[in-house]
Amino acid sequence: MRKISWILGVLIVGLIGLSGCGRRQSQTITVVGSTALQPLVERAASNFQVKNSAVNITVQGGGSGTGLSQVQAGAVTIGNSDVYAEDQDGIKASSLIDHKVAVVGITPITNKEVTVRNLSKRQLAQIFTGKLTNWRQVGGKNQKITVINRAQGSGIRNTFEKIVLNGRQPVQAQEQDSNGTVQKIVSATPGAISYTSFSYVNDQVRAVKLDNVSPTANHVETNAWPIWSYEHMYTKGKPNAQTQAFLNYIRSKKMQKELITDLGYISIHDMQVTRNRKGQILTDEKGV
Amino acid sequence: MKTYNLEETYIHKFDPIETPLGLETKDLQVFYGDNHAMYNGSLQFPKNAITALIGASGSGKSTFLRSLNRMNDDIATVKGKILYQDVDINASEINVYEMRKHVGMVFQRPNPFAKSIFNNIAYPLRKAGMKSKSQLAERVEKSLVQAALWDEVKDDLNRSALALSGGQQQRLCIARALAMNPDVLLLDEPASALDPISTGKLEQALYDLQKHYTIIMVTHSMQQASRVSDYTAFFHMGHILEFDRTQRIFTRPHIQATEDYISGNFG
Amino acid sequence: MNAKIIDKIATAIISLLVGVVVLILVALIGYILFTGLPHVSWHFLTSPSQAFLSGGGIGDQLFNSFYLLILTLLISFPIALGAGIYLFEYAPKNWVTNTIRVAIEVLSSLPSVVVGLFGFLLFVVEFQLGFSILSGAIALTFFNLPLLTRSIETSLSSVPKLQREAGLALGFSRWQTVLGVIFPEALPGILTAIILSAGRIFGEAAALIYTAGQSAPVLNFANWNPFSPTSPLNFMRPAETLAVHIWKINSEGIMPDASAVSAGASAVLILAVLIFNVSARWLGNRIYRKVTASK
Amino acid sequence: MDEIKRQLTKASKATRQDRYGKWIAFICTFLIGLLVVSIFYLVASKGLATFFRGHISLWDFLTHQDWNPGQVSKNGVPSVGALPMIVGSFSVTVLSAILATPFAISMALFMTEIAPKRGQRFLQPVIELLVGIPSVVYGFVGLTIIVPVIRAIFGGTGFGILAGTLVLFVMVLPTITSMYVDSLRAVPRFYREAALALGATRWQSIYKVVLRASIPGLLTAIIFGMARAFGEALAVQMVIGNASLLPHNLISPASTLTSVLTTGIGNTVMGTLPNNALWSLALILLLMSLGFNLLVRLIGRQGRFTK
Repeated sequence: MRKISWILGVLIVGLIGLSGCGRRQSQTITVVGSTALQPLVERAASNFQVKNSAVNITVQGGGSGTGLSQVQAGAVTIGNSDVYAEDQDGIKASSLIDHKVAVVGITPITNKEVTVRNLSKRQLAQIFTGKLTNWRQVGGKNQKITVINRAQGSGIRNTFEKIVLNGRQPVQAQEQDSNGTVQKIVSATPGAISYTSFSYVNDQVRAVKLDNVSPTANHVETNAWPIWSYEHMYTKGKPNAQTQAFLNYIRSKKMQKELITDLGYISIHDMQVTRNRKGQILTDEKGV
Repeated sequence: MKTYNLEETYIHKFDPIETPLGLETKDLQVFYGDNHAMYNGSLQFPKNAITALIGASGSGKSTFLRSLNRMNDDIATVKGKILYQDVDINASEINVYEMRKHVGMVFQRPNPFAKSIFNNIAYPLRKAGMKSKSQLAERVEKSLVQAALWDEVKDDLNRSALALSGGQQQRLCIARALAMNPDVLLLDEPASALDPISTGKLEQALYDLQKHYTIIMVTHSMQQASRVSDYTAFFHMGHILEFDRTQRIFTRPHIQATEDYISGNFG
Repeated sequence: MNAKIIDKIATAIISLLVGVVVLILVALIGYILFTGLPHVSWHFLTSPSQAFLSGGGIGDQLFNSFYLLILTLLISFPIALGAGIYLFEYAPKNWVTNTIRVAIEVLSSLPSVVVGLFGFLLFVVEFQLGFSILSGAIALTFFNLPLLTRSIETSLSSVPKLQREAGLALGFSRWQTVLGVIFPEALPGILTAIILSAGRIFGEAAALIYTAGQSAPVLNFANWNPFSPTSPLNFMRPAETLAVHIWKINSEGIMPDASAVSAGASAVLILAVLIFNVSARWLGNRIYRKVTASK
Repeated sequence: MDEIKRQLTKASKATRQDRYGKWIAFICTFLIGLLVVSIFYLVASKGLATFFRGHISLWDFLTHQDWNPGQVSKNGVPSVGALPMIVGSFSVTVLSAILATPFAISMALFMTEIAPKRGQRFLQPVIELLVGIPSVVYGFVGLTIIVPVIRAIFGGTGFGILAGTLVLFVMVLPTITSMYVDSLRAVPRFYREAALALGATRWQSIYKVVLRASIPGLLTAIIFGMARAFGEALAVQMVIGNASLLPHNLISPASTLTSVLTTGIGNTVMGTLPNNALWSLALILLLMSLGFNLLVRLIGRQGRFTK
């Protein structure tokens, strides 16, 4: 009995040591952060590694906050984030370099039984600040509005509050972190309203028009649909050659076309406007 | 319960030259925390004879017995001397595990290991360093024969010991203890859980064993004590009141308390 | 009232409550299997997952789940056994021991995300193990130890005291008595403890997100060199388990067949737990029979 | 004499084994102790930073109802009121333990006393299976079945403490049952036989002897069950509504310490107040769990005296 456990112990320790050595020989890029951005980067990484077999890329989630704090601490190579580093408490944005890799559109969604198809931006804001509490008040049937908000500090909520609420305090409501859960809860709860990225709109929920503009990629590209945000990949200081190559690969026209549209993101090359952190639209400048 | 003068005792003393001793205790005292459970335990156990310890429940006889191979170490404080071949085995520097190979013990309820009959005996032997298969088989057979169990189990030694009857299990436990070749064998009411037939077989086995072993047994049954033992000690409220030849104890005890106990007038 | 009638009523109530539980369980497991099994196919079980296309499988995740389980048990069982033995046999009965017991119980109420973050800060970042199966196994070990230790201690102490005395009286050391006499008899209880903790390992997601990671590099099952990053045996590679995969699909999955993959994966997970439990019990019983010679 | 004395005093394989064994066992326990201490240290150091470095008053933390650590409120400090979560965690944990205990006792008695063979063969695997179902699946089943049913019966949204309790009930049941089964098995056979021999019915023997003898085991089982309920996040989060509102009844959306913690931890940056506030929740959770533990032990001790 004891002998077996000794042997096992030695074996495990030995293997850790050996594989530790083995690991350090190849170039490793660790990417951590936003779960929304993860599938894209993961897919790009596996494509990239086919051509560059010397590079080993690990892509993990953990949330934007984790991504930013770990890249700042130097524990990972790239931090994925849905929010600007400047907007995140406790991050010294000056030490980080922002690489915008995609644009994501955000749309309000309601339960399918809700008859309201269109909301004005003002109405939407009033619903989320708790001023309007019944669908009748916005032309629907007599039904209580159940607001499902997103997690505090999440990128999507930051964007939504900045653009729709203009800094007003939202009503205390249910909060959910993930797009998938929100989608499920909205589809299961009568009178529910929430918001998700475009790619999570399916036949279980209904996307609502805003001031008669429908949530499509084309409308985002011209800023006709105003609720959208950038997806960021941050590096601490200038990235090394391999990392830069990987970032370039993600931002390349071919990659953006292939993967980003598949994933429901909007390519940064298709955007006809750019927007700065404060929300000002800059139409003249193209690219990032 | 009648009160007896606990100071009034009769403890027979042997001359060790004339009667070789298997074990001797000097002033053995046992404490469970603050509770003084055993007072003046000084007894001599003649070699190759059976000594019975009798007394009512709670008289301290089991406590005394369990102290002899230090099974009480974890739960009680034992003071005094236990002399085995002139070595005090109650001393702190004694290797209790080694000592217990010399002073074996069998308990009130049969407690065979959940292993086969063969392994019940062979496993401790192996652990004690006996490796040769033939030697093991030989020792298993010898001890089963000594415990008068061999004829009953010789055909299925690989059966689980738990499938045996209570009496067989108890004899197996004795065989297991004997296999370690102890000099002294302590038995704690070995027959209390057994039926009369099994008890008879057990007593027969003990009778044969006493030629080679110093046996000390606790028993509830005065008939058993008188049938099997050569010497008897009477315990009462943590005191040993009387110790002498069994024959003497059961015919002309020195102490009133003993007399009352064996005649059933007790309490 | 008549004692016999009370006896009948009590038995009836107990049976009723058991019936309710069984009904819930059968409905629950039935629901999962019923919605999931139609999506399970050989292709589903063996092919790698897809992030945003339909037709993805769960082959790598299934393997990772089992691999992580085995690795975790290899680390946590000896520690839990040692600690269980200490608490059972050697620990002095005083306030220190009681404090340890309370601490272990309180530890088991930590949310798994906290355990995960602890593992992340300590092992992934500080000890540079990276996102790896090993980090995940260590985090799950933390998570597992309290329950496993307590269950082992309980199983050991449920073996009659007489057995312990039998061993000691034969000149065994206490260690020998515990390992050679008490442990084999406590085996069925310990096995249950292992199976239960295996269930939690299979089902755990939050503790693994920060340690073993939630993405799975595609494995090459022809490569059995434990140092190669695509080798299934490498335990320094990040690995997504089945439960993490289910969590990921449900929270951020955007493949068109997300709900089908999730349902199928849940059904497979239940079956995997079942297969593991049955085989562990079979193996355990064989060992138990072998050491106890009972038929 | 010298020979025998030497033999009896020298160290043997057994003593060495015992010494090594004790050390090995002690090191294992020490490892667990070290683990406990370091996790507690991590949680405490981060959790206390809210009060020492973030200058949030502990009293406000425990009694205020607004949870918005990311933004500065009117009075100049972020609102960090954990009362709704404390109430939520407390309610779901206690309610699910109360609900699960009679079922767990019945299951365990059925498996050990009433129909050991059948019960063992059938119920044991079922219990073990239940443990292996991931939280997400529990949450999803709760969302699609329990929440609509509650909404249909009681109105409201269906999200709330009741839904959380029902989901947790199923999740803690296997833990309590299997641990209690172990302690019932540890009650010596002859206790029951003695009771039955005195002419007691099976129920009398169970009630008067077996249940009483196994009370400490039951309490340990309940503690571990509650611990599971405390620590569970993903499933509860989906059905309780996860709104940091003080629940006024069982069917209004509420939240637990764990659900808020799990939702927020990835979106905050370590070392900042919003992050530390979440660790404070974990600290509260540990302290509550400790409190429960001690309370249950106290009850257990009293129960033993009245026996």
